[in-house]
Amino acid sequence: AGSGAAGSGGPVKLAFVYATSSQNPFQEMAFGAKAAAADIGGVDLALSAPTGINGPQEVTQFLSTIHNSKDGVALETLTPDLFVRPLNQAADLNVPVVAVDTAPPAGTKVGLFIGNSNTELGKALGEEFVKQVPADATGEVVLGNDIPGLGLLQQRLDGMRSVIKAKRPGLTISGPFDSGSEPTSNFNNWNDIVKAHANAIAYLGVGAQDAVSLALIQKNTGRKFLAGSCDPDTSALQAVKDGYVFALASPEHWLKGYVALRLLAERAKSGKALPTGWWNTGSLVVNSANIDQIIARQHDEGSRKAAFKAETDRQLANPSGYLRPLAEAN
Amino acid sequence: MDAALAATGIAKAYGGVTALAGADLTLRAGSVHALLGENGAGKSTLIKIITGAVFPDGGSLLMDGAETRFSSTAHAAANGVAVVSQELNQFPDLDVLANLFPMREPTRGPLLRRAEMLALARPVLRQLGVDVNPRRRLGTLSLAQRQLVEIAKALIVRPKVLILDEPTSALDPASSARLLEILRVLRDRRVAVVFVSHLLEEVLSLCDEITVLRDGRTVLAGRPRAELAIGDIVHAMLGSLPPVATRGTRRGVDAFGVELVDVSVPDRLSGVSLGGGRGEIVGLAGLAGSGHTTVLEVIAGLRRPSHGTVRLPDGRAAPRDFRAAIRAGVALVSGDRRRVGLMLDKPIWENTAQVASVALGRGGGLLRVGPLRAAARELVDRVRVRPATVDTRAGLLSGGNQQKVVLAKWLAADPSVLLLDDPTRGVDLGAKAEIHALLRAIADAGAAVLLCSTDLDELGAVCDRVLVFHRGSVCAELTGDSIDQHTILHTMNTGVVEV
Amino acid sequence: MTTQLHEQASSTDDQRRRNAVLGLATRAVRAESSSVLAATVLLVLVIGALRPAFFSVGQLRDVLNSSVYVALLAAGMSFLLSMREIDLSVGSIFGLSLISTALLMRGGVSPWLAGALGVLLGGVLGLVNAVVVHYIAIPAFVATLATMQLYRGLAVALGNGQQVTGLPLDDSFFTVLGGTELGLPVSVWVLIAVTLLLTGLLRFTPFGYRVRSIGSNPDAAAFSGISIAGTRTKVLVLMGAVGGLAGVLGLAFFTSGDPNIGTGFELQAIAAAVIGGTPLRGGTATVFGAVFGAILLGVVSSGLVFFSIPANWSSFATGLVVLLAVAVDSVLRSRRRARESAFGL
Amino acid sequence: MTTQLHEQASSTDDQRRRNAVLGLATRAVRAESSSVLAATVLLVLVIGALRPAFFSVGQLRDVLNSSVYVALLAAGMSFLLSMREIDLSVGSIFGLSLISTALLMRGGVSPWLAGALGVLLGGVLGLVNAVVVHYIAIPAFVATLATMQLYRGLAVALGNGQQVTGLPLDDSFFTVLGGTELGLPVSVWVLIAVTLLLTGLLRFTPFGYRVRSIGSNPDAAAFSGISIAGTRTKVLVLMGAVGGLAGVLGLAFFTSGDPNIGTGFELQAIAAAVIGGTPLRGGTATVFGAVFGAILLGVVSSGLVFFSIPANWSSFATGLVVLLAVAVDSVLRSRRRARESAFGL
Ligand SMILES: Nc1ncnc2c1ncn2[C@@H]1O[C@H](COP(=O)(O)OP(=O)(O)OP(=O)(O)O)[C@@H](O)[C@H]1O
Ligand SMILES: Nc1ncnc2c1ncn2[C@@H]1O[C@H](COP(=O)(O)OP(=O)(O)OP(=O)(O)O)[C@@H](O)[C@H]1O
Ligand SMILES: [Mg+2]
Ligand SMILES: [Mg+2]
Repeated sequence: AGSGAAGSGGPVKLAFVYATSSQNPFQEMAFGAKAAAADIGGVDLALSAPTGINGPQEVTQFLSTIHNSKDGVALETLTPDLFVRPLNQAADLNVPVVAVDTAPPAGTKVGLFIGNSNTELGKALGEEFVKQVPADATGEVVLGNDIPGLGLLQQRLDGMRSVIKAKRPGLTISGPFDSGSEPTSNFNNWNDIVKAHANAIAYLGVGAQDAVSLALIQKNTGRKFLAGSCDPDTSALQAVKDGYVFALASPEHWLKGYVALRLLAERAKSGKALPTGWWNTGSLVVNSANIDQIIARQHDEGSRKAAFKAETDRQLANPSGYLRPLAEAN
Repeated sequence: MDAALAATGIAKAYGGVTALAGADLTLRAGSVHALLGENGAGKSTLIKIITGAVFPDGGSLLMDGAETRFSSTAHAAANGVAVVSQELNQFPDLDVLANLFPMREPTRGPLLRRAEMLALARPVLRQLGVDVNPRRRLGTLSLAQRQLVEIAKALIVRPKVLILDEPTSALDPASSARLLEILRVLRDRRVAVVFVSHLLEEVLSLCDEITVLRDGRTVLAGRPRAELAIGDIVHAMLGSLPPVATRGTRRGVDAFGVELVDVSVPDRLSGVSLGGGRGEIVGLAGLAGSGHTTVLEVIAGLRRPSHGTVRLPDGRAAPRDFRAAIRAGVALVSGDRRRVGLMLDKPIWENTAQVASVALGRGGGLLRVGPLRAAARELVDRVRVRPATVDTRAGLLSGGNQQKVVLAKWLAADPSVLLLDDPTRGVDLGAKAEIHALLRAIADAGAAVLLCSTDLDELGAVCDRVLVFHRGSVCAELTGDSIDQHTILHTMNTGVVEV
Repeated sequence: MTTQLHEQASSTDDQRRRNAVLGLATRAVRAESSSVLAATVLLVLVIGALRPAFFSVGQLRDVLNSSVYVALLAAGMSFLLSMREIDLSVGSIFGLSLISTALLMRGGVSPWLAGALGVLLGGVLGLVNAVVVHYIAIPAFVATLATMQLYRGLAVALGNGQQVTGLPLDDSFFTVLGGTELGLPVSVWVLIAVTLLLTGLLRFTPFGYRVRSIGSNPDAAAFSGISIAGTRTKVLVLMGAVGGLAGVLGLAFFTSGDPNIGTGFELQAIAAAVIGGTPLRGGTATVFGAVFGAILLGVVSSGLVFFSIPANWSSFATGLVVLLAVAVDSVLRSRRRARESAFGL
Repeated sequence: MTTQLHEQASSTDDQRRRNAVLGLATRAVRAESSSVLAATVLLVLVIGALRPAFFSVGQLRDVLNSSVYVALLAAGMSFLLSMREIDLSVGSIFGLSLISTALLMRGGVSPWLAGALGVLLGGVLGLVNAVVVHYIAIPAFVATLATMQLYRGLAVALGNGQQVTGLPLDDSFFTVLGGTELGLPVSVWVLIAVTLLLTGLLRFTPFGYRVRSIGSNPDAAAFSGISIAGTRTKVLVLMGAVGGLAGVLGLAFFTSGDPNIGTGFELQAIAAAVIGGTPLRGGTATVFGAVFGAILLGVVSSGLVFFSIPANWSSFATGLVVLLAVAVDSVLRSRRRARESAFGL
């Protein structure tokens, strides 16, 4: 990307464009972005997102953003492949762009991707699950997918499946089935899946809502089974705390937003060039061991910022420790 | 006698169109008041203003001597002024009973009292000869039945002032007679009745006073019937002498036209054979349900006969669906103009183009507004629509003029078989005569014309032959001088010709 | 002829009296759209035959329970459709009422009072819709499309984009409303009550007549002195209150508030009402039909789960089964429609 | 009186001739819903005044470009609405055509041929809708609600739930259709062409008159010999083909196929058509209005980005601005409506 805007006086104009304003994971990233902007100071940060997940509309908003926030844009999207032309357009306008959460599509000049590995995330949940069952366990494990057709959820599922297959060959894996993203349909679908696969030993999802629904089912029916999922929404954390969910694999969304904006802001303020490659911010398994700590961390924006400070300082002090070639992103 | 209701100096303009320019109407209890005038004279508008459906631009309304203004027809009805409007204001999806009590349903607490509604409605419906289950959906009723329901709705109010805007235009003679009888009874009960009709004989047989409107003005104000001769009334309405209706010289049937051979339709027609030659106007008469309109439906392909054959002028069997029939040259003019005739929200020219240019695509693949409007202007002149602008939306025309537009849209298709079901419903005296002349001209040009009409005079005035139906078959064929109202009426009621 | 007519009339009378006993019941069932009920039952039987696990009391109860929210919205929607109006904001009203009630509870308001306020809020949101429609003079479709986003936005903003948890789950509000009585979930009992109430309102009160009159012929309604704006306002408020009630029931069952809850319910509710036999062109409505329509959709989505459809094919399968179910309904219905063929002079 | 009438007629004639030059243009603009255009322009001016960055050529071009898909769907939808029908499957037709075209290309079909097949596929999907509506005899609303899921499901299943990438982006298909000519994106030129074509179809052909006739009074249309089923089939196929075209253009721009693309477009398209001045009750339509309606919605969602609205409030703000824009449109429109008193209908 082009030269920095250092020394231009007024606040630098940055933006964070993300998939939807109404779901928690994306909001976490936005919180992170806000925190980074506040830490640097003198940043005019615009946050935009469609109300629901809507790729084309996000493209529209991104295109507006590159006209408005010329000092840099962090783009978080679930449909990166729609952004080939828009990203090239940003490059033409010399607006630096950082891809967040999903790797930039081929054919674009975006050099920096900040995200966790969703395959790793799935594997982490898989490992956590494996700890719950003996090596010779037999039976059925049921997988669910909130949004069929969404690449990163598929990666999580693939990661999970590979671990279970390798380490617990006695188990049969069913699904993934459509578990639905809207809360009531997610509950209804899981409720039916649990009954249709009544003998399964575990039900694993890849979205926060899955944990919420699986906990409620256990509460309602009094039946206990192994349930695990990803993303640390408030009520999903509560489900872990209540003991209905053995673990949540958290992609640490907040970190992604923070690091992305921090790097963009520094570039804009001081002309420090953006690194290139895939910056893996890592992930975290939330289970009974750390649940109280995480719930405290997720209390509000301030508590998040405080809790993540050590981690962000660590990562920003040593970029090369987290950077890998872009092509390895998964 | 005191005036029960007096409207003075009522004015109303719609945009540039003046509907009323200072009209007066004074009604007395115990008197039937005929309100007459050409199509578009302003009768319906005056009535809408009196009953609160439309706000006047000027004028005043006195009821029992006190200045009044109704905010709605419901308000008027609550004050004893009931109206049977010309364009049926009904709810086709609701049942008959619900249609009888809009805004005045009897209730107990929050609930309707259907039983009481039924008890109130039964006698009125019976009196009017409406034999339908009050729980039937109104939309499934025939136009005549719906008209009677509309009348029943007004009668149920037990009004002090009853205003009927062309209540008989869709009714067969028996129903009309029944209604007139009811009105006579109401007159004796000291109800003030306003009666609008284009059937002069009917009006004159009943009314006590006459008001005539012309171009929105009262030109004859509440004169006693006895003082007036028909000629005076017509002169007042038209501003000229009435056109003389002539049957025209009957031409020989020069060619084969439509033909039904041994046609049966379950429950409707049993083994009917009849023919209508090109150049001939054949009338079909009968009581409601006797099957005469079914003949039109069969020819038009709206109904499939279970037996028998139907032939069109080209000698081929009539198509079995409606669109093919139209393409083969059949036209079907219905008196139920608002339901099946017109697009009320569209200008006249779009309505007149609907069959020939739009449905049949005769204007080619590209339709230009200019030529369509020009064609419409010609048609509008032919059937005498007023105002003669083709850009007026059809819904804004007076009732009679709407009917003329329906006729015009079918004339545009240049039919070889013209089927008419009450084609002059609500059309005024002068225009009716001209339409009759027009029908004759169309026949002379080689079309076969079949006419059903509730107006038996009309059959007499234009038909070369009249076929009378009784219970699904033709019971008599009347020709020449034997075609008169009395003979037709007797025959359709009894099934035999008077000797 | 008069005699003949009288004879006919009195024979009709006789018949009517004879049928009076059975009449009301059969008429009620027929008027209230038996075809969609039959299609639903058929669907349940077919699924049950193929997957016996589906055919358990618990499962059927769950299907009912999960259909409650859309069914309530559909019941309200049938009023709107029958007067040729539509409300796209119902899903958001559902969500916003749910979130607000949850926030009130978390803020310390007693749960039952919070629930009552939630229903009230729904009514107020409906009133806002009515005010917008009336004063901005735009079609309800556009107005509620905008308020759909507005209300959803409020639901997100009020909860600060987070789920609302930490509610007093031991309170009788949750145990009663989220519980079971006489073998059925309480929310199903509420649905039954609301269905009966709304059916009564639609069929046996002047208000119901007004609603259907307007849908049947708006011009005639205005001519008859029916206030279209007034009736529309009442119906929109009713719709809002029903949406609020659905939200409160939803909270009682789900025990936490998610700002996205109810997204897409508007289309499902309209679909349920239309499948149930309330046409978009207005004039008629059936609350029972709308509720059964929602249950039909619930059976489809629930039943499909028992066939282990891969996630990538689930949407396809859902569409297909909805189509089949509706086709069955249509076949059953067409026998009735044939009786009332309307094309003729 | 006859003289008077003639005078009136000929003066009208005179006037008509006098206005003939300007007449056509003004009439076209007025008929084609100037109010939504005015509201859009006003909105652009206001946003531009507050945030000058919005007021750049590039930005406005981007708004146009991103409105193309919904605008095309809205243009087709205006035909359907004007005959009192609706198609909820357009978003899925868009997505499925896009995905299928992408798969064809990846399968080695030449991109332009694949594009043509994509449009054709859209038409076929529309035909499927028509067949379902006709033979199952259900309202288009329900039929297309089911096919919406069906087609979406196919889009997901065909691509095996994955995005389709790896297309030959150097092909002229992508460089031309996704490129810019004479200062405007090619897809905008296509939109302009389609808008003119559909307007011509609607205003100057018997087909267009039939469509509006049916919407105005279906019974009268049937009684005039217009085939309702036949016309509906043609319109649904047209809608499908336009959806397919939108999908192909979308692919050319986005250069990859996402199975969930176009979700929710159906409501946006209907909203755009209604905002543009095509009422749900049928009888009239304006293709231009529908397109401007879509652009209005595009301006709202683009413009809001320029105001730093807190994320949690963005949905609320969107709803609010849509409401404001529509209110402006309504005010402008009502001045016109006042001129055409609405009584007598
Ligand atoms: N809403 C309206 N807008 C414009 N013009 C109208 C409207 N209503 C009526 N008119 C016009 O006012 C005039 C009087 O109409 P009105 O319906 O009162 O006539 P009428 O005497 O009842 O005729 P008919 O015998 O045909 O029923 C007509 O020229 C009609 O076109
Ligand atoms: N032998 C018969 N064949 C056919 N129809 C008969 C016979 N006897 C009596 N009918 C009566 O004729 C009725 C058919 O009415 P149809 O609609 O054909 O008449 P219509 O003249 O069109 O009436 P309307 O003027 O009300 O439209 C039946 O309801 C039936 O009662
Ligand atoms: Mg009149
Ligand atoms: Mg008949």
